[in-house]
Amino acid sequence: MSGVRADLLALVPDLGAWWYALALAPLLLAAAMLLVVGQWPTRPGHRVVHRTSLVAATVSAIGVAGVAVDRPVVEMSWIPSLGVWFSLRPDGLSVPLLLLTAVVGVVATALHLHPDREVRTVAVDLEDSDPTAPIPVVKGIDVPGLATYHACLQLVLLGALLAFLAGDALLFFVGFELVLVPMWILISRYGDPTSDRDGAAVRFLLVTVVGSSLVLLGILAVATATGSTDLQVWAAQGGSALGRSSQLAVAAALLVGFALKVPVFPLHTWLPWVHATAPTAGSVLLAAVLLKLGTYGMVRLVVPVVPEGFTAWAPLLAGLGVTGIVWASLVCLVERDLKRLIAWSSIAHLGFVVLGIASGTQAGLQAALFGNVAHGLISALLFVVVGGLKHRWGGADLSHGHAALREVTPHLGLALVVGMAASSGLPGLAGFWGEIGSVLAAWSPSPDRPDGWFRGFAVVAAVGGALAVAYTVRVLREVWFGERLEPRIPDAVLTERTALRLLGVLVLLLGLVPTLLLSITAPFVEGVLVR
Amino acid sequence: MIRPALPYLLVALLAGLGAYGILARRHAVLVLIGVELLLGAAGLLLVTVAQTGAGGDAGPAVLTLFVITIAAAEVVVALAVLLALYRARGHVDLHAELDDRPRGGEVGDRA
Amino acid sequence: MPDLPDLDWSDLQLPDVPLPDLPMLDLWGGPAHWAILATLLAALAGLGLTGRSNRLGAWVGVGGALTAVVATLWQLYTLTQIRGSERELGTIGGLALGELEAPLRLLVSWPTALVAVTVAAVALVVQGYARWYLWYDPRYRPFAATVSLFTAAMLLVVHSDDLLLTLVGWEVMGWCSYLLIGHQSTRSAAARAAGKALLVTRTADIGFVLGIVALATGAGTTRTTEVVAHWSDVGASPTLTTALCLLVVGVAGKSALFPFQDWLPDAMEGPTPASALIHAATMVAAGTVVLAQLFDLLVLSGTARTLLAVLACVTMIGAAVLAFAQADLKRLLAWSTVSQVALMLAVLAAATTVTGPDAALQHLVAHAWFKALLFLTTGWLGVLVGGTAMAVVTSGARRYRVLRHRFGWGLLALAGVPPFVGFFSKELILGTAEAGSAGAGGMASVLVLASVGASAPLTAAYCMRAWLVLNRPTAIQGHAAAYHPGPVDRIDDFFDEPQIVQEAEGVERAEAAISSSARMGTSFLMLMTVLGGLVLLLPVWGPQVHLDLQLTLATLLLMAVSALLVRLAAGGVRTRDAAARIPAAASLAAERGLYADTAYRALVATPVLALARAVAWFDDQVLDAWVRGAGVGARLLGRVGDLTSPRRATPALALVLAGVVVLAGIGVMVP
Amino acid sequence: MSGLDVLFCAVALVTAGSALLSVTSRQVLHAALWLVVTLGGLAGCYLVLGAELVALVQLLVYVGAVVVLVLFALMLTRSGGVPVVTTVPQRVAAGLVGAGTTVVLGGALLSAFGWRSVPVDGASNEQVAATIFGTDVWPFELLSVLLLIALVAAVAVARAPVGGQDDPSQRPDTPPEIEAVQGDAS
Repeated sequence: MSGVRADLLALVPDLGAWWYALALAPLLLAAAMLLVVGQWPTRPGHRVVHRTSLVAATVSAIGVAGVAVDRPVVEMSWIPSLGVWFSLRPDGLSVPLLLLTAVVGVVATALHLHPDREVRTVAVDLEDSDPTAPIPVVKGIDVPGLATYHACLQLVLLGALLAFLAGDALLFFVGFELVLVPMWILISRYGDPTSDRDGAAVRFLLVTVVGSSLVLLGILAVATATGSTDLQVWAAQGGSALGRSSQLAVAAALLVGFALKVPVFPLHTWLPWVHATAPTAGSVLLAAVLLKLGTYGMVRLVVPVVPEGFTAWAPLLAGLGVTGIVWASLVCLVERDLKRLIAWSSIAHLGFVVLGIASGTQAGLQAALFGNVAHGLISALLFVVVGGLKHRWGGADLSHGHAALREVTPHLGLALVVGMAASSGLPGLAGFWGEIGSVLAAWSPSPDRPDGWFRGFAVVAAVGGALAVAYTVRVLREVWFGERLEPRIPDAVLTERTALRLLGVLVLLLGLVPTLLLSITAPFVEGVLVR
Repeated sequence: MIRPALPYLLVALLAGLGAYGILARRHAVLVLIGVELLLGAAGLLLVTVAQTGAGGDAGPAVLTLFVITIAAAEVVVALAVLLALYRARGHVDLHAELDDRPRGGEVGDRA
Repeated sequence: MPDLPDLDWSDLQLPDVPLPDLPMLDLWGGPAHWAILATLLAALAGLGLTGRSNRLGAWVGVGGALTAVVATLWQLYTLTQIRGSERELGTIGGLALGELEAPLRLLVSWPTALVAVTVAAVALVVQGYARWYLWYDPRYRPFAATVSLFTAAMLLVVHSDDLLLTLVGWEVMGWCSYLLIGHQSTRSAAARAAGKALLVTRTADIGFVLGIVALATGAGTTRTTEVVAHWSDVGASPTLTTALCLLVVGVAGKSALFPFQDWLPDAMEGPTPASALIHAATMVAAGTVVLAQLFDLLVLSGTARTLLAVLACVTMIGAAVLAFAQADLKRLLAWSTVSQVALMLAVLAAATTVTGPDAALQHLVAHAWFKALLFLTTGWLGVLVGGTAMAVVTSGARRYRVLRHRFGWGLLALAGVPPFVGFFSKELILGTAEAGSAGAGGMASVLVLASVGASAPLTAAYCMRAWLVLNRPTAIQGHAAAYHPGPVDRIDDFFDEPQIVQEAEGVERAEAAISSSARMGTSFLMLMTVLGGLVLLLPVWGPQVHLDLQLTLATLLLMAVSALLVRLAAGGVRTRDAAARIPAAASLAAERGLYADTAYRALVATPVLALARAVAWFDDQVLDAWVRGAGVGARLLGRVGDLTSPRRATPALALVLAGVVVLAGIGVMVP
Repeated sequence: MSGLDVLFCAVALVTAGSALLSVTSRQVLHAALWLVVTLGGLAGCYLVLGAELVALVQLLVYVGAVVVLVLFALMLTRSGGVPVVTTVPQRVAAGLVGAGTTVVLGGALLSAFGWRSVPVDGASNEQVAATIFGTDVWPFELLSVLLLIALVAAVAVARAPVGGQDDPSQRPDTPPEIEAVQGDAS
């Protein structure tokens, strides 16, 4: 793999730190421009806004790809009195997530924002439903506030990239927080008007703010103990600057903070609300990027920094993770709202990730990092499908009669099948390796973990895997199978098809050749766990 | 030779009286008088420092001049606001109810 | 009975034939790679690249299967050129999992290579057949692609030398079966059967996954040969027993052993080519392949063997009995598959290190030939007469002479009558079980021997029943001929688009006509039910068994008696259906699989759903409370502050200033 | 105790006493006038401390301008009807806060500077002038701008229509008390 990287390095131009400018500046510029333009009395047309945003995201994605290959390091003194550096330092842990953010960012900006529309009353059963006229093909139209919407998307991407790139704890936190407000605007202003979008937005804000204040607390504690905010320094010291009890406290604060973001059972209740409300692109970004900030934070700020504290909490964390798997999968069996259902399945998948992290072995961490990226792609795919369906159906309630997807919208149907199969851990698609790796790691955790407990967790996780298939079967049977053709809905439009293909190919690629990703993360994992 | 403690005591006294004046008065202009006393205390503090502890540095004295000037500007604006207030309300009583909305019930009603 | 001498199997085996030296081509990868990749790529291309052209889809599907056949045949030849007759291959490179080695390698040996050829050949026949069978199906292309994927997965399992790769193929097959069974997705019965198949097998797979995980982590590697070596060194241990029992549970799910048996007959909702593929060579047989790979561990654990033997024997006998009572020819064949697969697994439970597991694989190969033949022929008949219920297919083999031999040979092979392939494999099984019960096999072997002995006449009985019904003389001989004059039509231009043939022949004729390649495929299978015996006699199969001729004769005798009894029972019935003698209640229960479906629902589905509702309620009402509580609490606090805060300026200012003074005081006091 | 100290004590007593009266007097006009005395006393303090320039400016700006403004404001707002002092609890609270301020400030200053005598060595007027027109010339100029702005703003604020709306038809109804007052005036 290093050979491949060398080859790639020879291919890309040697821009050094300018890659960062390419990756970050378009987002910042586009956001500022759209925010300004959105306030003008004569608003620009939706095409201009959409294309500007898409171009910015694409250019940024190219920049991110360059960063991923070239991996330049930037170190600038930022707040000298506090010893805080503006340092960007991508490594094996962050590169996959950076690429994920870039890809998902392009997808999210490409999707059209659907205007608020009246809810169509869908008859409960076939007799009452008049054959309705086909809904016009879903295309972007002039939605009020479109420019602000795209600016928010750009800001979310910018914040996420910054957090993943940061080599300094404070910079990480800045990125972590930067995402918050634009996301809140996306939910509260552009969310589904038929649901309680203020409530969902407040939930999101409340939970993430509580989480990030705990994270800030932990960061400050470690920073005062070590006298530095450099993550490399933190990892190198490995918690030697803190005593056992303070390690426990710091680990608890950080873990709870990140667990709220991930989310880990029992702090997960906000996610289904938010997902059910957020616009499609918001859901995509939330699932694929924002939740990753939580797991990334765990791996970056907890595992290497306060190893002793993490070891002490690991069994509890793993237990909560597997409880979340089974819990969320069970709820999926009875959930009526398709979008909420997908959100629940996200919780289950992140349970596997948390289990892998908690196992404390290389295999577990590798599986967790793999599962992290895989979940990002899969949930993005699923939310593109389900968001489109929700718009077409006028609601995501499964109890209304819908036309069978396989009959009326083969493209969306196929994407749904692929997404659900991947999410239920079908080998050959990306979801499998993370899940099986986590179970493998949980069965033989690192020697300082109670292995009896962890074996129990592995069994529960395996049961959760079977439950995932159960709800997959349920979903496919309710929306994919069947013979109903009415009410007819239009199939995926070009942007959706392209986005679905892109994500589908990536899911398949990671599933068939998992070594691509594992070899990127392997050096980092070795560095963390082998001392 | 002078004991700086004396001006400092006067500073503390003036500041306390100013605070009392701000809090104990209802008439807005009288409240403003309390504010003037506080400003006077600040000026005296600066001058004392300038004359006894600054080692001949002109900075504190200049600062006092600035404070006096700014205070004058402030008084002008404040009195204008008072006039506007008077015209809107008919009185300048600071002890009156702030507004006559019904209490409670409209803050944070959203769940 | 005179005392007959035992016969050594090796005496019957064919001599080594010197093969000509073919040039070994220096190509990328090994034949196993090509076989797996060709089918995999055919699947991907079939889904993504064929556009709207059925013809292209058919070429891709058939081409993939054909490449796989050629590659596996070439692999057979290369094995003769390799010392030790084993060949190792890498795949995508090892997974970087730190402490755990996961090299993801393939291993080819003689038995697996032969199984691979069988799988590829059956897949090829099925692909050709499906092109005809689903001629008018708008979803032919996804079907062909799924069949390709299915084949790739099975080939992967067969060749795998890595537990993870085995699991990959294993799960992919489960999903492919889901898609194939649910192919006619507009029918709710198909949707239900598909979901049931996936759920039941995946539930059992919990055991499979955990078993694999336990074995792999214990050995520190996922490579099968090293896992086997590690645990063989360790010897019998509780962990090993647990892991193997879990594996057996997983295998029981995929191979439809009791108590997971009920998904397989329901899977008849899928199109016939899919049934043929699932039953003959792929999914249900995968368990046999996996356990054969782990055979050296299985013999170490008496508990796991006994568990496997009990499950297999119950299933073997029960399924054979149920097969006899089915009112649908396809369901009869399905239950017979359940019984036959249980037979394969029973051998694995009965075998010892002396005999080795090869008898199971030999039966797998034999079963693949005749079961594929029977299914495809039944599907053919189904198209001709419009259904596969017993009442509909009555006299089918008489009305369509072309089917007569196909059915006849297939049923004879299934019953195990010499010289058909089923006879040889069944003899091997008997021999293995006997050797086990006489040797170190213990209880499990005795149980298996008894069950195999009992199942042979039962198998003969339902084969006889089916044959009697199919071969009933028609009341009016000319009736069928009037409806479908002459022998069955043939479509020679196989890859023509349907519309052309329709115009030429008319829709009815076109539907009834079979394509030459489908016909050729079944002919090939028919041939193999006879010649397959020769495959089983190849000198490459593993350790030897002795044949007890007395046992053989006794079995044959029992079979003859039971067949005779069935003939007698069928005597007075108009349709010549011996099962008509069974009481209606029993017959109904048998058709419903002894209400196993109801039991699944009552024992698993209902409690799980109830639990799910409880969980959802608890989540909404209790866990979410802290979020809601935060909102309510903040509002209450705000209201309290609102009430207590002064509504006048001066007191408020007093509070503020007092606060400032206090703060300043603190600042002064604490320097 | 030096002579300067005695002098300062005298001036300080006058200042403090008048300050006390200015915050306690019940007559609004008296309070304003006592403020004049206080500010004048402060100017005296500055003189005693040797800061002649500051003392002059204090006299000019405060006693000359600010107090006049205050008096005008008092007249314009017709203080007659408004009670001057608050309730007793409020006054007690105010007294506590005031005392607290004095204690904290006085304690802090005394503990910082002690009771010893020091020579008076402030900057000379030349130095002050050099600083104002040299080093700090830009802030000084800015101050003049600030004063200008304050002047204009005061006019704008004082003349702005009630409720801050320009359109007379949009104004809320005039409160009855104001009408009464205006009627009184006319």
